[in-house]
Amino acid sequence: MDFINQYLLTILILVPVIGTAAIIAHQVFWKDESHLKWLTLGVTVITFLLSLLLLGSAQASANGFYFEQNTPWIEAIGTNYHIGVDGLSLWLVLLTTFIMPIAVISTWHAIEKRPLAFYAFMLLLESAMIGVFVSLDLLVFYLFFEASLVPMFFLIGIWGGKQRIYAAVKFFIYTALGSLLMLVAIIALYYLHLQATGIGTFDYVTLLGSLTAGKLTFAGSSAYVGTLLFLAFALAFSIKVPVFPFHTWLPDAHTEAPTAGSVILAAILLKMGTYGMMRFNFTLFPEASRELAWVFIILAIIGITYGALVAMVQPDVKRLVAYSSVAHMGFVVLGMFSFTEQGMQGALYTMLAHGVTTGALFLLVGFIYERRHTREISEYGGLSSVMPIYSTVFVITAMASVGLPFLNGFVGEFLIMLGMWSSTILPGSWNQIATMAAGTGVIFAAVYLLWMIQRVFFGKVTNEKNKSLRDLDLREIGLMAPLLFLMVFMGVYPKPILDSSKPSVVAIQQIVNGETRGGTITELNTEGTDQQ
Amino acid sequence: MNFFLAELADPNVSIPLVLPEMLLAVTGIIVMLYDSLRPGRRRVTGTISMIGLILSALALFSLWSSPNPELSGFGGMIVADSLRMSFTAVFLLVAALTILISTVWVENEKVHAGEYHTLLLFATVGMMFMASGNDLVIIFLGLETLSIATYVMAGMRRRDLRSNESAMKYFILGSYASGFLLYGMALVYGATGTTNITEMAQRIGDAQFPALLLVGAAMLVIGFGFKVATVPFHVWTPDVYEGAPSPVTGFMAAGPKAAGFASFLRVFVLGFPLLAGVQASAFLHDSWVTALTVMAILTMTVGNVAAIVQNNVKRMLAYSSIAHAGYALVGFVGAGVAKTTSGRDDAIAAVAFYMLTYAVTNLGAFAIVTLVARKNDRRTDFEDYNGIGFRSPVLAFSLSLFMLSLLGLPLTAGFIGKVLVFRPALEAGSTLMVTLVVIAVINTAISAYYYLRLIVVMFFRERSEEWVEPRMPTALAAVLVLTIIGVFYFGIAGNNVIEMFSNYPVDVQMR
Amino acid sequence: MEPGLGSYLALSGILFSIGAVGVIYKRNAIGMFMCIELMLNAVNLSFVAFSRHYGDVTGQLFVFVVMSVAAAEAAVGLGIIITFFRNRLSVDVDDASILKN
Amino acid sequence: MEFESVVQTVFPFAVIAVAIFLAFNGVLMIVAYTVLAERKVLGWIQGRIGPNRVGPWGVLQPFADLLKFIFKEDLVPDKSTKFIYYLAPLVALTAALMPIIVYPFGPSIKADLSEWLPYGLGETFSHIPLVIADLDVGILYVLAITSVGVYGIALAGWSSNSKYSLMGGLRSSAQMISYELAMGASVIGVVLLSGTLSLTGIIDAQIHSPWWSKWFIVPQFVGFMVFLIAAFAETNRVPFDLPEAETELVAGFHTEYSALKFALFFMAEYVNMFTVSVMCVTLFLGGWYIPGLDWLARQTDLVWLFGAGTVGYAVVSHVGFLLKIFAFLFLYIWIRGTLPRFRFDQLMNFGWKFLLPVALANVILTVIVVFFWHR
Amino acid sequence: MVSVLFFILAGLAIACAVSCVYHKNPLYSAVSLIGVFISLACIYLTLAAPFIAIVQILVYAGAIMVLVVFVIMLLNLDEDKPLTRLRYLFPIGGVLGLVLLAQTLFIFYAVTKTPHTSSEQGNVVGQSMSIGRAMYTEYLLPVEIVGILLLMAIVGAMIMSRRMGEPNLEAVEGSREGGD
Repeated sequence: MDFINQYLLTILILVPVIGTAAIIAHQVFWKDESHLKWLTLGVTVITFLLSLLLLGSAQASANGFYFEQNTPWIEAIGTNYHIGVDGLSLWLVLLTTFIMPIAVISTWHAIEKRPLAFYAFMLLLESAMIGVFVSLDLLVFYLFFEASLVPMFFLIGIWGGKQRIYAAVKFFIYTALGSLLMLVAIIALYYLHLQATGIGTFDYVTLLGSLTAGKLTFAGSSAYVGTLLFLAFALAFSIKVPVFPFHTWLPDAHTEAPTAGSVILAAILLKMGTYGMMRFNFTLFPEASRELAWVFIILAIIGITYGALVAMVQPDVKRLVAYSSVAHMGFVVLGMFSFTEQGMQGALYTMLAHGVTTGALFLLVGFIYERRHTREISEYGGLSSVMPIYSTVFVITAMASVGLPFLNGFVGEFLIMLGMWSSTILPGSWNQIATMAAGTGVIFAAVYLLWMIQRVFFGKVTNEKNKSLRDLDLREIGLMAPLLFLMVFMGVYPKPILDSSKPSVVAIQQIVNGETRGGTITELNTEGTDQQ
Repeated sequence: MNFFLAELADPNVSIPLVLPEMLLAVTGIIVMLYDSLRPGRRRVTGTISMIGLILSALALFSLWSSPNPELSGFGGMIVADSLRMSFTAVFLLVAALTILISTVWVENEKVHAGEYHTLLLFATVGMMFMASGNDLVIIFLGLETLSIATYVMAGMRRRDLRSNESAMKYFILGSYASGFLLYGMALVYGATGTTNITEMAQRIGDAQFPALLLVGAAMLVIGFGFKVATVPFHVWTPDVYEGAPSPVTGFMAAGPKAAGFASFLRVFVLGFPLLAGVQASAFLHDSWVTALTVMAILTMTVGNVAAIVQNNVKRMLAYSSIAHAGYALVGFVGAGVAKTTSGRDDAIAAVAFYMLTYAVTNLGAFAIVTLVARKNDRRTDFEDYNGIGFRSPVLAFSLSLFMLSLLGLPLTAGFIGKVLVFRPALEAGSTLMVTLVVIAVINTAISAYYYLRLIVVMFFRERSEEWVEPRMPTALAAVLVLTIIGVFYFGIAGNNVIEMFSNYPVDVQMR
Repeated sequence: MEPGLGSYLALSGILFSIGAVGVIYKRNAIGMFMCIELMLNAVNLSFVAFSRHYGDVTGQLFVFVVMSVAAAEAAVGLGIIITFFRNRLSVDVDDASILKN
Repeated sequence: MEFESVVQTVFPFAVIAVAIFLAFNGVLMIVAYTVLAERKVLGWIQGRIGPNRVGPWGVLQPFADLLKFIFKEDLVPDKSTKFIYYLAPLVALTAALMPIIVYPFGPSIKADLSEWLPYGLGETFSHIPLVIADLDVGILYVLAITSVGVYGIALAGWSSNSKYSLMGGLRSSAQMISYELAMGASVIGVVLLSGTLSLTGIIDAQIHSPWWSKWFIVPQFVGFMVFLIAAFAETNRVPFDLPEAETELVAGFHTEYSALKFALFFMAEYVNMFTVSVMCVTLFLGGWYIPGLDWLARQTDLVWLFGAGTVGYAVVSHVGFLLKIFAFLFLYIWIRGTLPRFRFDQLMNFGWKFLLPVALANVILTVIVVFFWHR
Repeated sequence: MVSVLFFILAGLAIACAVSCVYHKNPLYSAVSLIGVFISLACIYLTLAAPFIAIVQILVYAGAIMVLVVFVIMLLNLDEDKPLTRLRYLFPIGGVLGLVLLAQTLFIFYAVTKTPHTSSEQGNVVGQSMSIGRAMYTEYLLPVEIVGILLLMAIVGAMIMSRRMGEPNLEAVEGSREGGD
């Protein structure tokens, strides 16, 4: 057990890779494609079970991270293989390992073409995503961040819809461009640290330590350097989130991706952006974050409104859900940039909730698509009478997405609004105005989802083809059950998650608000653990 | 009788210093003789060549690891520093891989293998001299040896008009460039009165005609720029690369380019350094750094943008090689602006490592291009790769891997290479350098488009015509295994190599 | 009275310019090749002038090397041109356009 | 400027100019009579009489020929490339004549002319070398100029716009290029032995050689043979006169040439013969050097007349020199009268696959011997 | 005296060079080029470099240009066709020429403005003995490399000019309309 505890994160990253090797070996030696999904499911479930160990007791290391591992990697570059989790990343890792088996099951009958490659890419993707959330070395983070692109690229490109090539390439290039600029910023940080302290490092914890200790500052004449670096990081993450003007890849990618791809994309990949902003932008460049917060708040509000408005006029269900993602991620960004405890907690919570809910929505869209091979809203109507279970599940999920109280969407959005309202980041009453502007987004969300539900599920069955549709089978219900459970559970009992993430979020919040100048992150994190 | 036999009997010779080059040259001659006695035995000549390369590599490593090395010999014409060692290792690797890749081609085209191997070995000798020469004479000779061999290699498919044309264009433009290079050398010699690079660097301060130094440096930039294919001296590259036989193209992109960089680096970074308190050197240094920065920016941008619109894979790879020359130039400029000797040496090692990663990746890609192209290099368009992804998964996934490495995705060799070459420029920290790196990065993103295109074509499109998977000969399989391992090894565990490249603690300047 | 170093260099430069421009204006490969030889000769003149100026044999040795190289280049280059001609019956560079430029 | 310095500057040039004039005319006279001799000798060999109408025994025949060439109608082919067509014969003859300036015709004469020549010119002419220019790189000079001679033929062949000329020109240039290599290689042995590239230096080296190798033909017999054969090819003489093979190519490169232009080619050919003979003699047969002459003079108390450095010595040596050359010229004619012609591929094969390897082997052998000899 | 000689030879060289570029007939160009080479050889003599002067004639005029003339004759080249394509090369060439000429002026100006005295040594380094000594002692390595280079060039030339069969017609038809 000690061994597992010590290397738990590495094991989590490696299990899917080993699984990939295993399924390739299996295919090479036995040439039986029907076993592949079982094997993959097995691997993802094992990963999920292993990841549950993260919740168990473990000693935080001196700098506040659990399950930390730090070994030199490429010394010539000065990078270390440094990984660890804290309250922020822990839940995102769990979300990842949780969504993966569900995504695999969702493909049970959908993937007929090249299953081996499909499952191999799925597993590689999982490994990369876990890597992103646990890396504490900037270069390693970048590495996983980029590595997650390739499997997704293939998933969209090979198994996607009609416009898949366009969507895949667009997805890749958008993300790559942003992240490459981040790479420049990362290397620049290395040298800034080298100049300031004589030690070049990519290590997040060390960098943060130097920053909080004041050894490395972006004040005064080098302030613009800090701003530039901030922007480089922020661009990479904004594209990933996506924040409003950089969002155009998202509808294409979501729409064209296979169901499992959309689920992963919406549930996990988007969170990389918000996670990265919170983890790196806020802590490494607090001044710049505060200075430029207004930009992101405005963009977030535009994103919320625009996402909702455009979602309203989408004729395609999947596209509609995709635009709803833009709106929801806008909320997350808004919450983060409120720089209040509630706002940031809410942002994290919304990230998790959105992962579950939107994942579920995409799954549901996938179910109907498998039956009818169309996603046009106009093709449907009156499904509630034909597919009662499906309709029920859909409506519940949609309500969760809208943010109905006692479902998971509500908690996060409420906290965000609260946080923004009480924020002081914008001058005067602009904070409240921003909150209200965001609030209209909630109303729009209700409008477009309800309108869609009304058109699809209620009324008479207008289309002959829909009359003979099967309702959900056992596998599908089994697939939705944990998601529904989580929606409700998270909606009524958010405390465990919020409690465990609080110290980390508070630490970040204090850094970004400049309250820890002179102190060290170490102290803060230990305080956090004590509270827990 | 007025002889000077006493001097002749004891000339200024240090054999161990040129042992790698010598062994390879002797191998070349053996191959040539064997081929003239028993023509057409490609396996034998290939084996002899490989043995020669391995022996040469052994000699190199013994030189590299010798405890108290001889630092220079032949009156300072040959040096043993990290620049020479690391680049020579790259050349040997390139030559060995090229021989393996060529087996298919040699068989298909009924080329005289012995002669081909001879030329390849001599070309490698030329490249090695370009890296080891610390004198303009040696560099020029090495360059010409290399060039002449490559002209012929480019035109070896003599019945094919594309190959003819490639050879002719390469010959004309290559010699044209040599002319400029030579003029530069003459002027630099005229300015300082020496052709030895170490002495040259020392004499910059009291050069008799400092003005000539500037003009000479400009001419040298043109000449070397041609050889490493930087914009605006790149015009020959696409045509030549497209027309030359695929294995030769791979070789040209990997070997001669690296060799060009080796000499280019030596002449500029070590030959025209920034000397404290010497105004002439400051002006010269500033000028060439600025010129190369501009050239790097142009090279990357033009290479990448032009690559996007290509419909031929070899042509695309040609433009990609131009772009990569641009990235390597970033490291070059970084070496130029390095503030410390160790920083400079690290930057040089970075460029060497970059060329190593590029060579491995590129040769891997060309191995597959050769295989797919079939006889006469017929199938080299993007269309010919349509939908072969799952029909020949090994080929397609390897090629995708190479494309991703060229793109510089993490975990591949290309990533570490890029990080290494961008670093020194960022270290300098000036606005110009940061701009340069940012442009390089944006270019990387642009390059994603055409690298991905090949993957898109292979995996995402359907094949309309029939596709017969080409038979994979053992030698080519070996190349693929080696290059794939190389791509991952350098990408994940390249630390040893990088340290080896930068850790030969010999500093020509400070001797 | 002897002409100074400058005059020799000027002559060398002028010849080099003529050669360099000639390569661009010439339309056939052999003409281009000849202009390149002209350039090399111009450079040789510079080398010899400098060699004389510094009283250093290096320059003349360089010239010797350049001449050897030029001979080697000529042998190979003319071989290439002949091959090209045999296949195409023209050495006009404008005809060399299978590879699009 | 003072008169004195003007004289000091101009007078040596004048002397050289006169010397050149004399040498050229001498050579041309020899050439003219070689032509006559050729016709006579060939006549005898073939049982004919040869020219005997103009002057006694046909002595004035060359001048008659010259007149004929001058007054003949000059035909220029219609589509020929005029400039080059006119240039070619000039190039051929110039290239043939130019080596004359480095020939050592005889030993240098010690003379005390200070009474005769004012302004210190006597000092300048205290040694009168019987060579116009004692170049440091004499052998290379001769080889270089000879190689330029190819142009005359090649250009003539090309510019005539006639396929016979073209073929003849091509063949001839190919042949000359091929055999130049063997020729150059065969000379290296001599250069190695003497350690200099200067022709006078080589003669000097032969003078100072041990008694058994007073002429380099002894240690360098192989080189001599190769040189001789290559010389025949270089001058396009039988049995290597393929470029002018009447049966195949009419008259080869000069098919379209007539009158004076033809005469120039004609002269060039014979001057070339003379040149290679001189080279042969200088390199392998001691040049003007007659072994034992100086020794004989000392033994017989005739040092004042025939000792080294005297005019008598020079005259005797020069005569010996001429005799050696005539012997070679006779050899040319003799061989022309007796041997048939090669086929073109035979000729090329012979040059590349036999003569060149032999010459190279000779060089390597000489290098080894010289190296160990001096150890 | 030498100065006058130099200017005559320089004028000749430049005139021949211009004519080499100007003439459309390759053989005229070749002949002009030979003129340049010979003028340069004479100029080398004025620079006290007799060895280089002779080698210049031997190698350039006697070997390389013979080869060129030979090839021109063998291929029986016609005059250049007038420019049809690539007209943009004219301005490029013009600009390049101007830049190079400006550079030449700059060099001339820089060298003549800088006070300098030529080394006394300059008059003897050109002797064949001095060059020979350098070649086999100090510069042994370059000379050896030249050997390798020439060997390789022989192999290369042999490969390129060996007898061969018909050209690959597929490539001709595939990418070219009409014949010559």
